Amino acid sequence: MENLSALDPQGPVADMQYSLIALSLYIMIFVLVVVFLIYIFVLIKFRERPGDTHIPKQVHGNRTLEIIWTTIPIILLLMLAVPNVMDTFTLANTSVMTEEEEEEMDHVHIEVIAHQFWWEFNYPDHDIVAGQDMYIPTDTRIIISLESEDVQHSFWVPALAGKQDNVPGITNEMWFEAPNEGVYMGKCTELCGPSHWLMDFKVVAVDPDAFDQWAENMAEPSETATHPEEGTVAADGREVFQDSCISCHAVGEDGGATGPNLTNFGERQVIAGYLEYNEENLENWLRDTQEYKPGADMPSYSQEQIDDEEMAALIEYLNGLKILD
Amino acid sequence: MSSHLDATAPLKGKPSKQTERKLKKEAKTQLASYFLMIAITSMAFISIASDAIPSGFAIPFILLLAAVQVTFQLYIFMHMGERKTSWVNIMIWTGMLIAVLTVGALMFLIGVVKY
Amino acid sequence: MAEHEAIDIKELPEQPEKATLEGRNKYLGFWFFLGGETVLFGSLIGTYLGLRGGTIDGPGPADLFHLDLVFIMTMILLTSSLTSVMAIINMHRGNFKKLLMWMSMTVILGTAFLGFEIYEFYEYYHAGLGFSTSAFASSFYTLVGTHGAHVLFGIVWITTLLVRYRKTGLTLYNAPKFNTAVLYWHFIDVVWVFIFTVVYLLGIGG
Amino acid sequence: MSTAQAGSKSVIMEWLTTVDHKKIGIMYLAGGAFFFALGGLEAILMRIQLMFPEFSFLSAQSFNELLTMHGTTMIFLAAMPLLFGFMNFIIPLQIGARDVAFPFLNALGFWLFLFGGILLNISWFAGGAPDAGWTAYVPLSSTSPGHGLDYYVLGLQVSGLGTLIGGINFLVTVINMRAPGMSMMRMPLFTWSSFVASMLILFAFPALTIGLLLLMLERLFDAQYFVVASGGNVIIWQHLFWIFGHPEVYILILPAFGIFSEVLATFAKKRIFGYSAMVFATLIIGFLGFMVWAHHMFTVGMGPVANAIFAVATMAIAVPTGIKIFNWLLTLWGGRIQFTTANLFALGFIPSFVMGGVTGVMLAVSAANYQFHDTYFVVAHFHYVIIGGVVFGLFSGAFFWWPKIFGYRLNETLGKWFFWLFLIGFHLTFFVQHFLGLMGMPRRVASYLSNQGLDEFNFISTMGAFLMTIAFIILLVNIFVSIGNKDNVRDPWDGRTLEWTTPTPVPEYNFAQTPLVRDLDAFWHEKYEGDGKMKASEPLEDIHMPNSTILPFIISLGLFIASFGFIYLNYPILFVGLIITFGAMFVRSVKEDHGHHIPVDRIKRDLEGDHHG
Ligand code: HEA
Ligand code: HEA
Ligand code: HEC
Ligand code: CUA
Ligand SMILES: [Cu+2]
Repeated sequence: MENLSALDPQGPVADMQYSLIALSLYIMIFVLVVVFLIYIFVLIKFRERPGDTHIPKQVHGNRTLEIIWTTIPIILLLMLAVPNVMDTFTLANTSVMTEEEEEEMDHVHIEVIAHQFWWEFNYPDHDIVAGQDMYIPTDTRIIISLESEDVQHSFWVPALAGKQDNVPGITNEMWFEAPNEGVYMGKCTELCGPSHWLMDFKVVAVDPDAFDQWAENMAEPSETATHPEEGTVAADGREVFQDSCISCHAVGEDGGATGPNLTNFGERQVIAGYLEYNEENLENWLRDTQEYKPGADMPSYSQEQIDDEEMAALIEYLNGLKILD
Repeated sequence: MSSHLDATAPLKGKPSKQTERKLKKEAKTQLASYFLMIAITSMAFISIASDAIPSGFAIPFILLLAAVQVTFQLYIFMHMGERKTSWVNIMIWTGMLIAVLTVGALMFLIGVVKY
Repeated sequence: MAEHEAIDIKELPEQPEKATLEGRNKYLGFWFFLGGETVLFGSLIGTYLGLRGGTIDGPGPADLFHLDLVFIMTMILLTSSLTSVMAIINMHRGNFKKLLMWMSMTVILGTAFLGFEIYEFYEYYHAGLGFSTSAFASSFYTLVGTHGAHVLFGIVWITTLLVRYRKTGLTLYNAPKFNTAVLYWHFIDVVWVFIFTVVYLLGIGG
Repeated sequence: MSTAQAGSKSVIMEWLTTVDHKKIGIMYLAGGAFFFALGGLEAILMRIQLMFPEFSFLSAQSFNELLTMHGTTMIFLAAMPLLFGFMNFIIPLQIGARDVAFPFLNALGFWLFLFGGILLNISWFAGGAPDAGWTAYVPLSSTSPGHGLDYYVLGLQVSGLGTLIGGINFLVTVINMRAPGMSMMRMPLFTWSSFVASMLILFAFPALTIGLLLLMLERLFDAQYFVVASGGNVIIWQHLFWIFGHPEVYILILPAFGIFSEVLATFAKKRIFGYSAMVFATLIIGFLGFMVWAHHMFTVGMGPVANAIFAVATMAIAVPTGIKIFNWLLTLWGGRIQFTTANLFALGFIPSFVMGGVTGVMLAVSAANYQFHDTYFVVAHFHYVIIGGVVFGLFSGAFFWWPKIFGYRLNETLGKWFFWLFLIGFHLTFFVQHFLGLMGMPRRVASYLSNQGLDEFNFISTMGAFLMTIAFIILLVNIFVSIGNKDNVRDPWDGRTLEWTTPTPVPEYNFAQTPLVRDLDAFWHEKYEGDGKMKASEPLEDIHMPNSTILPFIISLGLFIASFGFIYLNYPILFVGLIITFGAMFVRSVKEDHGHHIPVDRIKRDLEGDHHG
């Protein structure tokens, strides 16, 4: 089980939000306790007892009480509002200068482009396009800018940061940091069509050196993976890929951008954001894409289009698309 | 309220002398405010149409003129200043307030520029 | 409902439109409706202002608007407001004939306004501004068109009143109707003042 | 003038043509109850789908349609009409009026609501219901294939028009139709809060009208407001929707607050504590309700200044709401609290609603909202306030006013079973959803994956929903088995306000003589300070009442037909519909209708019957 819960924050932004949640929760519990105590007392003390027919005194009100229960909530709310306003500004500050240090921080800028129903991650400084898995270096400020290609989506990694929306026509920004290596679960939280619930992704935090290595390999993947040796099964698979898939999927330099970049597909933990990675699932996915993600922009491939042999070759090729090690 | 008052019967009779006087005065006020409005509109028109006036001045100026003119419409033409119109005033000004908020939000809070 | 007995009032009520409970209800209810209409037009104007930069390759405000035409339209509508005021003053005087006369003037002026507006749309259309040309185009036509639809409705409404009551004389029943129709007409004018300023003047000037 | 309406009409025609606020109220209640059951059924189907991870009871598409229709139905077609039912029936009685200000428009409002609701639901049979959520965010909604969203746009437009008309009607009724002595500050709190809710309707619905108009023009006539490539902007829709949408939730809760004020005061046998503070708080809530809409849009990218302002403004609403909560508690304090079913719901409301309210304040913390937004935490929040507030209010009001409205009393034992099962089921369903949200479950998901720790709570939640269903069925049973229970229906609870002075069933003209009001809680005042009878403010004489008319029905029917013309862009149908509507409006304005008089003899006969009966 990956890091998914906002209740188990794994980075400074999620921490900040968690402490606001905790602070507000304490205040709310205080309010609830006060209300419940009065409530229970009143119900027990003033309930009608058998045979009681007295007419209670018709009280009009009480100025002092009114003032008390107006001021105390105001104070409680101020206790909440002040830190909230400060944090709201902190979170919105996506410039990379920290005020104390007055020097540029280590940072990585990632453009997150949402599609029905997958995620594209561009690293403009590294000239990389990746899909589904977002690799980030630990202990580095990650500056995210968010866009959408079609409808509105929302980018949420509960354990690292809250969410911001991917709005068509508008660029939003956010930032976070991940001190610990690990894989963090991300989700789309804005209704975006029938497969909205499957629009998951992963944030993979690795140490900065590993990240640099990854970025380098992504930019220039090894020829052996992308162009398997003539005569191997994978080379046949590449042919199928070049025929049917390249118009939408890129491997290395070339290929379309309608679907996720598959340069490092062999290193995915899941297929299409959620299916456990194994050959059987991969075949199912390619055969019945529209069953697995209704409304996705990729057709299902029947036997006529890709027969079993070609399929096996294709899968072999896809499995080999690796850039690490 | 006398419930047998027949509302479909034509109203006979003249207004009281006092009302007559009032109406005469009112007709004058109305005419005057009409010409004032014509003048205001023309001023707004000129301040945009002529190149002599810098737009930094013209824009707030015409917005002000529009506000003045609307107030005239409401209080003179539409008699919103009469007695027993407090509910009318409450509702119209609340409507204006919400309309202004709406316009402001749709101009500034649509994500293009962040505030 | 046989006898149309004249009501035994020596003097005309000062405000026949508010002399009955029904009249007062109508008066208040109609004002509230106008309060709602304020928000309605606020939403449309806001939408227009939010989108007026969205002209893409199509023509924009400065390419299109003829201020002089719109100025004349504004004058016409202002004048029609005055004629409707005169109508009400004559209603208060008990002069039903003149009420009808001034109201007819209002209708004529309103129709002229509408004619100009249609001509204006026609011009813009031929200058390359279709309803779907750009977000600016859609929001412009929607805002000004909604106002135009209000004008049209006002014309039909007042005409109906004129035809219906051409012979009856002033009654406690129709006085509120004339009064609300005139309120409506003024309101259309108020809205136009904003449209004139915010759409046309600002469209050229800012 | 004719004194009676000619001929005896069939029962159906009587209901189709009625302009009596009481009959219209009953029709609103019936229509609202039907849609409540429908919306509840949709909820149950969703909950079954979410009972197990990766369950395939429903397709994702059907789920999206159900969730959209559930939200839309519950808000527009169930909760609001049910409240309108009570408002229609009770407000004129509470202010000592014979009728509402605009009986004709009142009927029109009802028929527009009903036809709009039917229109929306016809989408199920016409190729699929709307599927973009009740908030219908563009461009998902503007590009959604099929006609579902077209039904959404037109159905809501038609029924929204009805609501707006109803709102104006209530406003004028309250201002102009009060009995002598009933100053604004002597008005019962249900009337007050309904009055403020009507103000919110007046100013909130036009924004929705424009939003829907734009969406319709975009879908059907190729407008480009929301098309980015044409220079459009998608956030405009969200503002228009929420400028309407946020006040809408207070339109729902304020009348419910009013119901609780009546019920708690009646069953504590005490005057409401801090009456003027209650009125003032209601007004403030109404006002602030318009200043906070963007708290639904914290993550959309307005910028930190906007977020901070809207966050603080939102939190401020806790203060006047708190004032109300504490005033209710102090109303109970020192009282003699009777645990009738009506009061159980009112008492159940206090803790339940406060729990929902405080999570609302948590949501208003903008920086934390980045975590909460669009998760089940939000779903939990709003069901706590809506069910714990609005629905409890409706049930409380139903048990409270049932004898007056329907002439028989609901069974109390069944009522208590209903209450407890519903209360427990409700908390079971929604309490765990707070955790689901924070544990990473977004809202509007057709299912969830099995290895993410969300299984148990979802299962519990569904069990709670089943419990609510059982409770609801007990209510239905109660309604049928109690029909014979007709004793003591005139003033069964020792009521405080004017509605309890009328005979049951309430005569067409409500009050033979308009009462003279001498204090807040007018009836209670006469009972305990006077001789137990209202003073009359006028002599007994003929009573003028409006005539029945079929025109409201026909106007609405015309719009219903015209809507199909829009949806399928079929111009003949469109014109037929519009001609029917405008024709009927024309008839209405040309054919004068001055109502009729009920002769004083008949009123005297009624009065005698009442004394002997
Ligand atoms: C009846 C309906 C109703 C009511 C009354 C409320 C009441 C409130 N709501 Fe809620 N809300 C909804 C219905 C309602 N809401 C719905 C339907 C949605 C979701 C819409 C959608 O997206 O589909 C929503 C969503 C929603 C959001 C957006 C969440 C998101 O999408 O990210 C927010 C954020 O601020 C919010 C806040 C509040 C607040 C602050 C109140 C306040 O009014 C609550 C005030 C009450 C109290 C606080 C309790 C009593 C007070 C005291 C005892 C005094 C002391 C208290 C303190 C000092 C805290 N609501
Ligand atoms: C008045 C408003 C209202 C009410 C009363 C309810 C009541 C209920 N709601 Fe609803 N809900 C909303 C308004 C409301 N809801 C809104 C606005 C949304 C957001 C939609 C969106 O995201 O767009 C929502 C969303 C929503 C979701 C989230 C869907 C998602 O995001 O994926 C869920 C999930 O559990 C849910 C459940 C329930 C349940 C179990 C009830 C129960 O309380 C229902 C109780 C009713 C019954 C128990 C009646 C049952 C009746 C029968 C079963 C039929 C029997 C009939 C006969 C015998 C004639 N609702
Ligand atoms: C019309 C465009 C299109 C074509 C052609 C297409 N795909 Fe796709 N593909 C997509 C899209 C869009 C997605 C993302 C689906 C989703 O998750 O919503 C996708 C997803 C995938 C994934 C999962 C990616 C991941 O990162 O988990 C694989 C694997 C894949 N496609 C392989 C193929 C293969 C192999 C072919 C050819 C036989 C092919 N695709 C043809 C558009 C296309
Ligand atoms: Cu993308 Cu939901
Ligand atoms: Cu809200």
